[in-house]
Amino acid sequence: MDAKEIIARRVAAEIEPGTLVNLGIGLPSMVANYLPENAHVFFQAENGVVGLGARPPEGMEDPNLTDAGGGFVTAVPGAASIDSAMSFGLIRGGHLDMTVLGGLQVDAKGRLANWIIPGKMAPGMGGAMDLVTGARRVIVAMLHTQKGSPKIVPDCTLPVTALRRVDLVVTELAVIEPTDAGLVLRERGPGVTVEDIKNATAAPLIAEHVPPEMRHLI
Amino acid sequence: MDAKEIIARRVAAEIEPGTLVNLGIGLPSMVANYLPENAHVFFQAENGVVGLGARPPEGMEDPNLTDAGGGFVTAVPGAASIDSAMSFGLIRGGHLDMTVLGGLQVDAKGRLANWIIPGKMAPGMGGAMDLVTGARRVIVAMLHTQKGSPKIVPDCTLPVTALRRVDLVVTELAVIEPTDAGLVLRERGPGVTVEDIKNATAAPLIAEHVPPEMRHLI
Amino acid sequence: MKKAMQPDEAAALIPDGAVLLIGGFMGVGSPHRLIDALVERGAKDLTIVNNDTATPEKGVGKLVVAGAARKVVTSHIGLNPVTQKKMFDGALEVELVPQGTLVERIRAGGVGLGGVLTKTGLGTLAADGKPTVDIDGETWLLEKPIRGDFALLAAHQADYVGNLEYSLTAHNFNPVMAMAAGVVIAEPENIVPVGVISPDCVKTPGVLVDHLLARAA
Amino acid sequence: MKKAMQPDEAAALIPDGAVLLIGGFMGVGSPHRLIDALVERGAKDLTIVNNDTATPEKGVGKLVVAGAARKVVTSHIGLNPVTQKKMFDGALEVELVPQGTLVERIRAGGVGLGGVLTKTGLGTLAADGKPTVDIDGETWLLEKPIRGDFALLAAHQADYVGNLEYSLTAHNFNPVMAMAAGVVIAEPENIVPVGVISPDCVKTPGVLVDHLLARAA
Repeated sequence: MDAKEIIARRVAAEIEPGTLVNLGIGLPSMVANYLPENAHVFFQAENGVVGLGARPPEGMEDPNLTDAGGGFVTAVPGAASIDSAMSFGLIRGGHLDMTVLGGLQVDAKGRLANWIIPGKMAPGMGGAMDLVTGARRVIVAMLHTQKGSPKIVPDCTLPVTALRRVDLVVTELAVIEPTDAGLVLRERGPGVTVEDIKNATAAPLIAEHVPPEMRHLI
Repeated sequence: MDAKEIIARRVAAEIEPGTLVNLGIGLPSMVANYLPENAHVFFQAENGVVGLGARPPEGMEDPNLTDAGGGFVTAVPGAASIDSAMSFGLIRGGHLDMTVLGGLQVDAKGRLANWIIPGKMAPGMGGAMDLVTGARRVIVAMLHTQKGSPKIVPDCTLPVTALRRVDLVVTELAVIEPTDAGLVLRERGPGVTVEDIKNATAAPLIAEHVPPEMRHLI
Repeated sequence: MKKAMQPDEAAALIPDGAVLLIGGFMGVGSPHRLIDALVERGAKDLTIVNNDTATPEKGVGKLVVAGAARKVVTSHIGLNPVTQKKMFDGALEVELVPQGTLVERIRAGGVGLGGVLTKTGLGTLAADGKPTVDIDGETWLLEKPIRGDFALLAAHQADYVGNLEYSLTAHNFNPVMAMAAGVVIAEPENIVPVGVISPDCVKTPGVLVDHLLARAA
Repeated sequence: MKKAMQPDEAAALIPDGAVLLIGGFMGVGSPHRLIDALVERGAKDLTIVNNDTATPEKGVGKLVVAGAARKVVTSHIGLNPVTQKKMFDGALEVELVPQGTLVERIRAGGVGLGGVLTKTGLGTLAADGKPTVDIDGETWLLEKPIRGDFALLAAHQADYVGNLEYSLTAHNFNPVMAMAAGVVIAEPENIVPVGVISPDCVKTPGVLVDHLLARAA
């Protein structure tokens, strides 16, 4: 299992039946592949649909039905078209149960940076600031390090996406829960030691006992 | 021609082709009866339709299609259903070309009072405050006096509906335009003298010459 | 998927003292069977947010007549003399709100905005005691968001996911109220299997709706 | 009734320097023929308000590549390297706005509200230089309304009154932009006779639309 698959499978286990979930583009969008049949989850694509479905068969694409990354998708039975005002009304209004987003950095206070590297790369925040501010639960799904450098840092050196503390950070090495006390190590990746995780993390980690390996990776 | 018919016919002449118009309940709603065929006007009912049509034939009413007074109506070809947010978005956003409203009082500053008589009658403002504030043009259609008492007064003694100066006041006796200088008498009712109008009006009226009788009452 | 319930089951979910957003305009687009069930179960001390209190025999008016309401937040009570009488007698608190402001306050509550900045009501009794905000030299009235414990909606057609369609002037406050309450109960005229309603026809996504009333027998 | 026009006639209405609201999300639901006509006529100094600048080959991206824009107000430029290069080179002003804030600012401009009070962006670069408002002890960011000289919309189907229907994820910013510009030009995939679209299917009432583009030949 490669790093991204570990992350996607672990995040999938966080998704509750009957909820409304928004998956960011890239790695977070892989989460949908690992849900059980009949998970009864509605995925929101913030560009305009509640009830996002899988990619359509070749030749059956509709140019008016894409995900937030611009890729062709389908709509599940019971889907609803929504305009951008309704889409962000759902997000900002607390109607979105969970968002899963990628990250450039997460810091000891649980703040996420994921929209700009000043002077170098400025994709823009898109819907990320609304999602982190408004979703009931925010999960960051990202590789633990970027070219060997820790992405979990004492203080974000990149501009933050929101002041709000994210609820969970899932990497290939660890499941980490930001709390009032700091970043608590909840689970280890497959075959990974606490020492491995601490070595790859620049922010202090709280691990009172040896946490279990990740659940639900079958 | 009775007083209300004079008023309704005169207001009808103010309505431009291709515009969006909201008629208040009661006397203002009579205006629609005196428009020429092919007037190309869309009437908004603020309860939820652009393109209000006439009363349906007996037995052909739809309980889901009424005007703001709760009376059964039809929808013209090209009508659109709107919810209350869109309806008042049109009104407040400056998309409504004209509203015609009834009045309890209009004062020398052109301010309208039409929603409450404190301690005695409190129907509530409904959409009137939004209409007077937001419509591009506000016409007050009312009888000139109430049981002999002038309704056009120096200063509203009843709570005003908005600070905005209305654009025109049409009664059975006169057409009056509130301006920076005060209330200007533009037209006289059929067979009415300036003296008659001044006697029935408590606010000062500006009438530099004898204004013409009302136009378009054929 | 939601199992459709009977009006009395729905009314039993709603405790006395709750804040209810109730759709409808002069009773058109109001959830009549839910209202009747609330009257029947003898609900008390409700705060009711609604465009108007209709007439004594119709819509929200019935709840006022039955004495179920402690307070109404509304834009118009002119066609319900019982509301006016109770207000003048001090038996019912009435907060009159301009209609466009009322719907935007509910929308703000539903979509996570901090308030509504409007010109409507400035310089009138409707602005009494309310803050204003100056923006680039212009003054705006700040009106606060409204949310309900429950929203009671009427819809034209639903599916069992809870997606709602509305008809003509029966839309009114329903789509906005669907976003602004802890628990949303919809009373559709008709319910169809999931997948039958085109996504483009859905005005309220089913994820917003908690309970559906079964069709009238 | 509106007479449908050709893209070049529509582009001729739009002067250099105009502020344009342009529908679309990654080019989906963008008025592609209008955009091509603007590129063709060599429009200059435009301010473009749009969700994103798509890709260099698609949607609003083409206007950026053609040098038609002086400024873009947008939430995302990540898939258009030309936008990023021009921004870093100082050849294009880019105002980045959170997506939900962007759509509400346009809505506020369209429905006559004085601004948007949101939590989104508080404590981030997106709040730099912007006022905040304290309401009952909570701090909200005040974001100002946006209006355009023109709104250029894509629609699924129109009638000759100008009523618009949208399809699936091609709704996005179009219905909101339809309310917020001096002149609204819609590019529908199809146009049908008046009376054919059910009032309940209309998402943008025709009274908001000034001009319709004829169907593609």
